[in-house]
Amino acid sequence: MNFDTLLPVGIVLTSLLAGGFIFLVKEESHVLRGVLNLSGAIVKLLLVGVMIWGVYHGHVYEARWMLAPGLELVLHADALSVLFVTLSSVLWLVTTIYAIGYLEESPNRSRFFGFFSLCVSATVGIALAGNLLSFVIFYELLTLATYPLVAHRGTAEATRGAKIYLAYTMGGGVLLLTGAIWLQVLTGPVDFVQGGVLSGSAPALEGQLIAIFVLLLAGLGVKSALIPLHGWLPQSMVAPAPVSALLHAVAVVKAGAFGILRVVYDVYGVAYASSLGLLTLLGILASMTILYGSIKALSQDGLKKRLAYSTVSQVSYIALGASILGPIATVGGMVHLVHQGIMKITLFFCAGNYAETLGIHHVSQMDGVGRRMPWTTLAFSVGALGMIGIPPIAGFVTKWYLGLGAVEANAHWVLLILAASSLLNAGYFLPILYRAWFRPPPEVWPAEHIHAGRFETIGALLWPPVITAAFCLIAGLFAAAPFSPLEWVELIARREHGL
Amino acid sequence: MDHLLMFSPLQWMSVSLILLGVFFFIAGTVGLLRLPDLFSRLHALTKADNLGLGLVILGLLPWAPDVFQALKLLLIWLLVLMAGATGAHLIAKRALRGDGEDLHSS
Amino acid sequence: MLDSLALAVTVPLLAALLVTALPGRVQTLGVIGAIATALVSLQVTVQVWQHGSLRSDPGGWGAPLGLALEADGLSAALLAMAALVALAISIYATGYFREGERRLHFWPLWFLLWSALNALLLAADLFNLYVTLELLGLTAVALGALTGQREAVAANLRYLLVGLLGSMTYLLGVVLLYAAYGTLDIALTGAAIRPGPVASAALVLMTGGLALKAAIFPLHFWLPPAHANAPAPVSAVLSALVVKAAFYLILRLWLDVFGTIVTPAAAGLLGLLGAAAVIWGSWRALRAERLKLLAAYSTLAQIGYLCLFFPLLQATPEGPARDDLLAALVLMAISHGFAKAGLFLAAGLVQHSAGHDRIDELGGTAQHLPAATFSIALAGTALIGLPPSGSFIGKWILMTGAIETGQWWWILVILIGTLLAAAYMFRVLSRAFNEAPTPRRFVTQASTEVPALLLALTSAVVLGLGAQLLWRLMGFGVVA
Amino acid sequence: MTAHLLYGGAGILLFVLGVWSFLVHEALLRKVIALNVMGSGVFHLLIAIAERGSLPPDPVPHALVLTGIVVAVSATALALAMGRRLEDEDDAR
Amino acid sequence: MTVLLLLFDLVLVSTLLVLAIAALTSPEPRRAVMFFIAFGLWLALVWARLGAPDVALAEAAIGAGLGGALMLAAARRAARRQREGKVDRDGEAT
Amino acid sequence: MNRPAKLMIGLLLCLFALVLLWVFHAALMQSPGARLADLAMDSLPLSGVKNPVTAVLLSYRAYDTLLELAVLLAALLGIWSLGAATPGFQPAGAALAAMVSWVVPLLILTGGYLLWVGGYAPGGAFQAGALLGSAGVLLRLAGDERAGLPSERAQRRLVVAGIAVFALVGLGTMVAGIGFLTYPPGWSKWLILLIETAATVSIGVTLAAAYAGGKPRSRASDGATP
Amino acid sequence: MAAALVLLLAMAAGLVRVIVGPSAADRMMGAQLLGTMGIGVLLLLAFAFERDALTDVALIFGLLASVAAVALTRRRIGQDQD
Repeated sequence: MNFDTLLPVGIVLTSLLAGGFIFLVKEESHVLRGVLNLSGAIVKLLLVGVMIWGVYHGHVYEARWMLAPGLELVLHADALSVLFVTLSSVLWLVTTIYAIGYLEESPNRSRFFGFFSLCVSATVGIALAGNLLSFVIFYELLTLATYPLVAHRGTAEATRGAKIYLAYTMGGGVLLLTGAIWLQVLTGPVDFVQGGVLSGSAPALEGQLIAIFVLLLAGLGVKSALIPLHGWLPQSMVAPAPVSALLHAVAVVKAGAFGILRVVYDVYGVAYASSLGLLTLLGILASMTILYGSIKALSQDGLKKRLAYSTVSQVSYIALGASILGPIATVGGMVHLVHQGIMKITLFFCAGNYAETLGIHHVSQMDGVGRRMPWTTLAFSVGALGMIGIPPIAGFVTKWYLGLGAVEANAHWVLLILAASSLLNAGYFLPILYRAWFRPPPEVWPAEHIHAGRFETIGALLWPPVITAAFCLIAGLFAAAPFSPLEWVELIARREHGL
Repeated sequence: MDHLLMFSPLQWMSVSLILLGVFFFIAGTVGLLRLPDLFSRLHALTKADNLGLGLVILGLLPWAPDVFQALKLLLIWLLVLMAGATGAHLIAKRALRGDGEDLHSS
Repeated sequence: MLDSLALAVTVPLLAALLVTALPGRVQTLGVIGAIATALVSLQVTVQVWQHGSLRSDPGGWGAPLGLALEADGLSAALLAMAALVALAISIYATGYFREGERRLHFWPLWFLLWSALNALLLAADLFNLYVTLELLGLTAVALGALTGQREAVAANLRYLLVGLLGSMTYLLGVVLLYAAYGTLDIALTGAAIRPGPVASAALVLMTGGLALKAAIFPLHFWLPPAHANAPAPVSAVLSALVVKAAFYLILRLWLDVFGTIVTPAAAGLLGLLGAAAVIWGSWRALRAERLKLLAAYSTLAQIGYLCLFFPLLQATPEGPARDDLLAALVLMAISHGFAKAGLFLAAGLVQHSAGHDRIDELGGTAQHLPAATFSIALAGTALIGLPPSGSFIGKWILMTGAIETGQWWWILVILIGTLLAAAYMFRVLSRAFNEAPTPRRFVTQASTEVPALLLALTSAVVLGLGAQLLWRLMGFGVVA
Repeated sequence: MTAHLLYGGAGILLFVLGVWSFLVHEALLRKVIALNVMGSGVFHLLIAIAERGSLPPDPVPHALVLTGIVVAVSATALALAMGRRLEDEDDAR
Repeated sequence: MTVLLLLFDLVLVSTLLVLAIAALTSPEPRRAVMFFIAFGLWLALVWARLGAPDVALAEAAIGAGLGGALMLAAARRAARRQREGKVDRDGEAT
Repeated sequence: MNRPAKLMIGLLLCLFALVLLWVFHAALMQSPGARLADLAMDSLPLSGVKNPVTAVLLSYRAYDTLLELAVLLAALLGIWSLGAATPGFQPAGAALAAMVSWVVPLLILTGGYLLWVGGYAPGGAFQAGALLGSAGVLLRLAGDERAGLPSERAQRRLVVAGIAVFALVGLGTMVAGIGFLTYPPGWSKWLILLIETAATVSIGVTLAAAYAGGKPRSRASDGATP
Repeated sequence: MAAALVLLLAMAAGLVRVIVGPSAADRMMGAQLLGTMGIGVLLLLAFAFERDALTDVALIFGLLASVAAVALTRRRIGQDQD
């Protein structure tokens, strides 16, 4: 037991312990709960900082725990995990602040924050999982921890949404489980190794390996909302805004997308997967999802629904990046893991602000909201423009690298997809911006909670989107700086492709 | 059955007693089967089986290995007599009351 | 020289005698007796852990003439589970049976049952097993009818009759074995047994009789009403331990007595029945209207999972793979024991608080009892087989075995069962989410809520993370 | 040999008759009688195999049967008491 | 002698079986119980013949004593319920 | 149950019976191996008793018997948990009373005799206990509601006495270092007799109490039980 | 002595006929007769096999013969008037 083994365990435990204690906190002890929440998040962030530094310098952090013969729980930090860990722990801190403000006065907060912390632990566990078994374990834990969050409000609608969410994720879970076990029977324990572990497999196994890939993809595709497995995502919009933010930007869909990256790069190996023809399958699915999500988003009037379909579409960029052979596309896909996260969380924070402050839930109610809430709307605009791919915001970097990668890999059809998708993105985001900035505000807002006498809204709600919007700008403007997401992803891509 | 011929007089006596007892048993059975009404059947039965058993026990007595065993045999007879009497008494009493609840149904 | 095996049986027996003879101090004696019993049982487990299998001969005559007590890894593991679960239930019972009369009846029967369980797990003699089975059956029935409600008495009467039918059938098998091999000792019979009509008939009779007691589909009909109508701590012990004990016996017989004569077809049949039980039990649990009925049907399904191991064990040659399967089977049984006990205890709290346990009307109730609800959730995790519960690992190895032996069709059963289990558990859990506020404190009555919570937590977390200890206890392969 | 087969066979027949009656009849008393007949069949079988070979007979099965009888009568008493409890409740209705 | 013994055994066994069948098939509860008691006694007789006097003692003591009395009590109740029409002839609740 | 189903069951069971008979025949044909009978007889001198069945019950397989007594206790406790005893019987008439006053002492006497004789001839604790129980039954039938038994408190102590003595003897021999229920040579006869005596009383009381069909009703003077 | 046994058995067979045959209190008497004859058979067996223990069995038969008869005819307090 030295520092190298304790660090990954500590990163998982910070939020787990915080969560455990929060359950026991009395409902009215706001301060204690807040302290627990924030100290957990900050300690975790510090530990992650140490880990980034270490991994950058080639340090290996690994903890192993034997469950049963052949079944090991492994926490292992490589560059890809660090990327996801960083994303989730930064956004956890921000979201926690936001949630504290958002849930003020509402009931059952200890329960909410308890599960919230568990959810982050599971996400971090997914990020740090060093083999397929560990991945599956944390992946299922994530399902368990998010269910109470989706159902949190307790209304009939919330219960129904949660039920649908559960049905999808459980179904996906058993497929993933089957695939993982099958693979383990064929090859022994499946550790994640950069470059993949299957490339030397016997030709006789190819058929089984393809079937396993399909199973794994089906399991992961549910959480990352690949069509036709995306049905739960719009339904779970009933959850409170911080939860939606978490589901869409940090935890659930990202866990699915991250899993796809793990399977393609670190289990099959991108070259071997390509030789089996699996990448084509993935690429087609991803492209269809991108277009389908965008088209559905066009016709949604509910703001959160529109954002949800946008998520369906955007997350598939990550899978799309993975499906194209070549380091540049890899960079494009992986960096979107981060970029989509910060952009989408900004958008959801803003949507939550509109709902909480003014009672706005629909796009059609957003006329003139920019004058009432300029900072929020500004943050929203940054996020939306980034999604469309306007430079210099983060989303542009993604699309640029995806496009370059496609050209490099001679997959020109991807360019078409990108172009069409960007057009559609513009089609559903620009009208919102137009309404918000250029239409006159109505006499009365639908349900104004915080009155005009006060500036915008309360600080805990305002600062998080502003900060994440700033991240979007910084990630785009300083993309080439050391330790920027792009720079880090290039490090990963070099290691994955053995360059 | 040539060993029968080697029996001593005592043996002959006990064999005959036992056979007589058995005969009374048979008579009791036949009586139970044949006699027309409950009370006469009761009568036949008790007499027959008490006497039958008595005779059998009497026939067996000479062969008892010790006095204790012999006493036991007699005790058994006594008990059967008593149980027979009480049982018959109870049945008769119950039947005489004729409430039909217990003994005549089915 | 203390004989820990004999102590594990006599200590609870003496406790039963004490609480029978001194009804005035039943509660104090009960707690002391429970702790003492748990300690002596765990002592056996510790000794097996240290020295491997233990054997002792009460009476000092030794096997064929006398009878023996034996503890190997398998029984030691189950013994430890029984000790911990029963201890938790005992503490819960101090809070649950508060009023005089029923408390007076509960404790003596409870200790007799515990004693029977320990005796059963340690028995190494076929006829001795019959006696322990009957002791277990009678005490279980009497405890199950303790509520005194009509349904409870009727259901448990049926349980009694069916149980007797089962044990008589079992006994007939024992008699046939004795007629042919002239011994009752398990190991000696196992060594002497030869394939033939006698062995096959004994196998069928004994397995059939025990299957009736273990509620293996389609002989399960008596279980749901009996388990659902008993008082909560009793339901817990019935589902978690009593049914498991009968199942343990089937396993024990198949491994140690009939090991050489079991055919793949027989094992496959048991697997098939298990599969039917998984699906039917889960389905009925999903349709159940009452929480405790749901839990009872879920027990059927869980027994079904355990049966699925038989065809795989049969098809796997001796070696690490078979050891893994066996350990996984035990792990699943133990996890389920803890989980089901926790679930029933929590259900008892909910029922006590609401005055009923109809699932559709539990809305506020489930939420007013956060600790109980949390226990249900944790137990649910283990029942569904989600990580990090012990049953997850068990299921993983089960599915591995199914793939390795090429019997992939069992996987479909497992997957469907898992999904159905998730459906019925979350059907209950979703009641915990409504707009009512939770109470201020997490735990409201420590003596009842903490045992439930600890049991559920053990099943859902501790057993999963500590699973390797089981391999060590059972003496399988050195863990690297 | 024939005698053992005769007595043992009787035991088996008793057992099967008991099973039959247990399955076919609903009333508690008849089920209890059926179970007792079943039990007697098994005990009878045990005693039949004990007598196999020369005298004296094997005492082990005899002891087993004694134990079995105690168990059977315990179970019978409990079952009948439970049945009575049910009937009392029905009568009280 | 052996022939006699065999005949003896045959009669013993067949009577036993007849009694068992009578106990199991008679619909009237008290009659069934009485047959059962007779069956128990006969069984004791058979076991005495088979050289198991210990067991015969126990069976006689239990069959005619506690067991018989318990069952007769139950049979009386069952008969009353049958008469009162609470159950039909097979004992199933109406 | 309808007629075809009954017929079906009957046919199946006939088949079952035939198979079992065949199996039994096969079992008899199979070489009986080392029978326990000879072993039991050879060990008889060591067991301290002369009746082999008693030796099996209280020495070779004493542990079985201990659990068997527990079964009996469990049944009684189960019956007690169901509620109060059934109402007693109408007082006996003269003839019955006379018979009972003869038979009950005889039953008890015979019980004692069987207990004593159990060491070297057929008989023993259980038979004796059954006779005591029958005496209780007879008393209850003759109108004594308590079946001649003492108060509930005393009953509770009496019914556990047998197992208690049994288990304590076992623990005693264990603590003495010889092993659970292993009688020291020379003591076995007396220890067995001690256990049997206690067991006889317990069995008798248990059976008689079980016949009452429920918890003993408190006599008017016993005060109120809830 | 075997002859006596056979005779007794013939009677026993007759008894079964009795028990199956008429219906009512005679069945009770039939049972009683059976008990008595059982005692006879036991005693003869004890003699034939030279096993004294069977006399004890017979003794118990005798002792308990009354119990069944009493149990059948007695009534509980509170039931119809005596």
